[in-house]
Amino acid sequence: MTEFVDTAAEAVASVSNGATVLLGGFGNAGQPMELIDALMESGATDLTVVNNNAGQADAGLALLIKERRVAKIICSFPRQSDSWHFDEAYRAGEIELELVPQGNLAERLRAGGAGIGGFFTPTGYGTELAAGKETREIEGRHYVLEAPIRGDFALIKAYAADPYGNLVYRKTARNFGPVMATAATHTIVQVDEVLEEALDPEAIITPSIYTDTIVGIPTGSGTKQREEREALAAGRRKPCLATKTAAELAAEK
Amino acid sequence: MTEFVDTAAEAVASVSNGATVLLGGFGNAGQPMELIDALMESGATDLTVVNNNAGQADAGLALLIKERRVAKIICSFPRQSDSWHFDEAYRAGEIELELVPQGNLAERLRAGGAGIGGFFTPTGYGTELAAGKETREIEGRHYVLEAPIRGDFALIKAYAADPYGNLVYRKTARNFGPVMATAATHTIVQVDEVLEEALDPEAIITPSIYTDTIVGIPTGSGTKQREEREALAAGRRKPCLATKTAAELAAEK
Amino acid sequence: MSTETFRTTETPLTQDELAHAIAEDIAPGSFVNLGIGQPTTVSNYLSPEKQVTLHTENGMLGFGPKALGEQVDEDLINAGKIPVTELPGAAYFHHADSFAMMRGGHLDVCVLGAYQVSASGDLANWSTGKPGAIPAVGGAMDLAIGAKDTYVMMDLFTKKGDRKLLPECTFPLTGVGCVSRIYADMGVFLLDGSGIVKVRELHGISLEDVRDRHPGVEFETL
Amino acid sequence: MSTETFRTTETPLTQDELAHAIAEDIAPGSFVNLGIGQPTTVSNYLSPEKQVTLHTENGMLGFGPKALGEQVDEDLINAGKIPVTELPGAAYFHHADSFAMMRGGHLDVCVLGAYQVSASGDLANWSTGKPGAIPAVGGAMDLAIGAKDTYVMMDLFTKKGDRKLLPECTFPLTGVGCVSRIYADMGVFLLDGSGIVKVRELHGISLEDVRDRHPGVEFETL
Repeated sequence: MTEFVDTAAEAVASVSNGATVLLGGFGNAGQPMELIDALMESGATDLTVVNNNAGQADAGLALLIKERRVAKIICSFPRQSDSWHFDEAYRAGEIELELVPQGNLAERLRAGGAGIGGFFTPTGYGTELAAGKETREIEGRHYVLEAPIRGDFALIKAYAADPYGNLVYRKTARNFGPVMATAATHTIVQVDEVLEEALDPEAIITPSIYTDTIVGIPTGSGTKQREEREALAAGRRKPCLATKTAAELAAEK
Repeated sequence: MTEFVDTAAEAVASVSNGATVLLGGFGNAGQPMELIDALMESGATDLTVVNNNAGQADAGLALLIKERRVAKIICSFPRQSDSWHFDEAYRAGEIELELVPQGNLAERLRAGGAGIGGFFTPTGYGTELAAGKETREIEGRHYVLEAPIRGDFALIKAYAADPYGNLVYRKTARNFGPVMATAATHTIVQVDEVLEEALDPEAIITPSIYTDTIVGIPTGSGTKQREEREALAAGRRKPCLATKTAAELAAEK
Repeated sequence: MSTETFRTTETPLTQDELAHAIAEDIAPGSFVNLGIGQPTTVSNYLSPEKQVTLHTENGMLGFGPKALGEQVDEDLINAGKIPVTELPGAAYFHHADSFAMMRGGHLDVCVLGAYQVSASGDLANWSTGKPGAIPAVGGAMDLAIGAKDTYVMMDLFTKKGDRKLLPECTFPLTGVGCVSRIYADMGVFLLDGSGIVKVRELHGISLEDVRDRHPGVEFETL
Repeated sequence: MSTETFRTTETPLTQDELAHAIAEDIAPGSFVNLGIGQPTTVSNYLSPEKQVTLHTENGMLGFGPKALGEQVDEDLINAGKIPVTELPGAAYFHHADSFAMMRGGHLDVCVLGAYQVSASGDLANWSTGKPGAIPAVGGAMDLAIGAKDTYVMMDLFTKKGDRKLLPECTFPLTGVGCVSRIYADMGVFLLDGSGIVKVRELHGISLEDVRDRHPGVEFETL
């Protein structure tokens, strides 16, 4: 049954040393920044972290890495212009890196949540990221066997939760959230809005069975969503809607 | 690009002899009855059909089987009280049956649509439906290797399509539709409503990339959906909402 | 929750009493799949306060009782193809997601009927292996292995008096080592994969009789 | 659609001309993924009448140009983490569904940059294999194998004058035999896995020079 808590600190209180933690987000979209900050405060260490990246600048995951609280990271794209804390830890040999193509990362998490023991993927075949892995030719195409990933905890950001614990997301902030929610023993969610009514059963992205702990934390997502809602209610176009095509914009230059 | 046609006959006109056809539906819910009737009329034969069942009574798939137009069926539950046409064809050795546990059927279709070459599933391990299949112990659990299923065509029923070819479904009529849409080279959809506006991008279940041919055919689903919409608009409860719990109903007896 | 001490009554449980007993053992807030047929009756004893959510493998969490009158909607059915109702908080999803939910071990309890169960928890409930019969498996094999706990609801003996709890199943298997509890008219038995059957309750039968009628099966009381 | 006959011009194509040429070759109604960087500029030449739908692997079909002013929404970004806009008919989905769409071969065209391409269509675009460099692959390997056609957009030679089309890639591979066309400043080359490179267009270079500067690679004109 989903529990609702009041603070990010309470939400992450059960994350223990040595845990495998799935962190949602792609860039800033869908990144559970306030939960990660609380995890930082909690002191949990020796973590294995699964995330698309390996932290940026001086915030969130980057700080966890800076403090050497992450023993291992499983990700697709650690190196960025502002990934200096990861870069330093990696060069010092103080963090283990498992580099996984982004789609294999998503599919391994999906397999973890779906009870699949392993799957043959064409992605990465013949590359050094498949070195040492079992391969197989199936109907003329080459595949690599990949294993599921499961987490003890998932920390994700959704847009809204209903009182039953069902979730909806917002635009491309959805990204890894729904998959990670299925792949963790304990899924912790920060949402901009905790609703008083049930969500439309047809539009739910993450059913309540996958959510364990939810905390409401207003962020910029809420501001934008209210703007969008007001615009639509007033019969105006969505603010994020394109007004011109790329071709038109290019022609203007 | 998705094409919109006016009749079920046009929609299925391209289904050729010998094709593998994925048929949506679980019971009557989501069954593309009018498309199947049109397929019957089209004369296409020597088909391999993938469906959860093997036809019921004297309609739809059962008639295709009666006329010996189905050379092989891949399904989970052929035997029903009213599956007499399948029963007769099967006993006469005039239809090939591949029996697949329902969840493996769904996952094999999903793998077909997702470019997965094969996957290890725990379902069926140690049973006669896994006889002769590759097995593997992974982290203490036993799995069977299953292969993807793809179709030349999928015939499915959704609730509504927008002008771009995106789909939403209705309640448990969703079932196999979204998965089959991903697993076929050519996906043919019957919908109750062809909308004039774009669907909410957050609520789309099948994106337009998976739909090839759409035909609008009003059915009982549309009637129920309009009733539901009117009830909600008038501030009444949804007609399908439970008024009492099973425990309350049982206590009344 | 069950109190795990050995209990007995003089008479076998009725089907309703059995359904009630299973419902009592389902923890509040659980996500549960009730198999087609007799297991469905368990829902009659799940009080709303327990907030148990029912899953149906054709793509829904949070369905309510059988639909009546204007509630009937042919797009809203359970796995037994019976029209059901929707409860607030319900969610719909497609077949692959539904079985991923099951296979991934996210359901707390699944209650199934059985032809036979072995002492080590093997289940046979989809086929009696009769030659010439047309096979049909549906979701049985997925359900068998798809919950944290798989409970079997059955009579301890067939109408002909044959035992259904065996050293090894003789009918084709549905799943291997998957059953954790048997709720039978004559008793409740806990299976842990060791092959030793723990007897939690007996109803209208003595432990001695249970042992006599199940040669080759080892029983222990709690 | 391209007319498949051999063509030449006197001067190499500019980057904009190259983007235009690729856009011209994308069929109306296509679903397309444009890689980060230079390939993104192809969208500047996709006229709305063509109804080409753009996919971004972080979970969206139907995004529009870069967001400006009040359009900017940090929850709406492309794979390059640039804020973009939404077009009518757009759809959002999660990461596993997004990559399933790609891996399952549902995209018509993917346009990528490259460090190197081999005559048999191997692609190297994620790592130069420099010792001590921190590796990062992102979606490169998924994109490489994830469309019906993978087009590479690149200069034919590096700034230092090294060739990028080789008998075999020397940098770590992104994908094997996955590239079907190279759109380069100096020409358009079709690869079919045979190892023989079909030359469709040459710009500012002669066929003889192409052959001279690519020892070990076999070229044929269309």
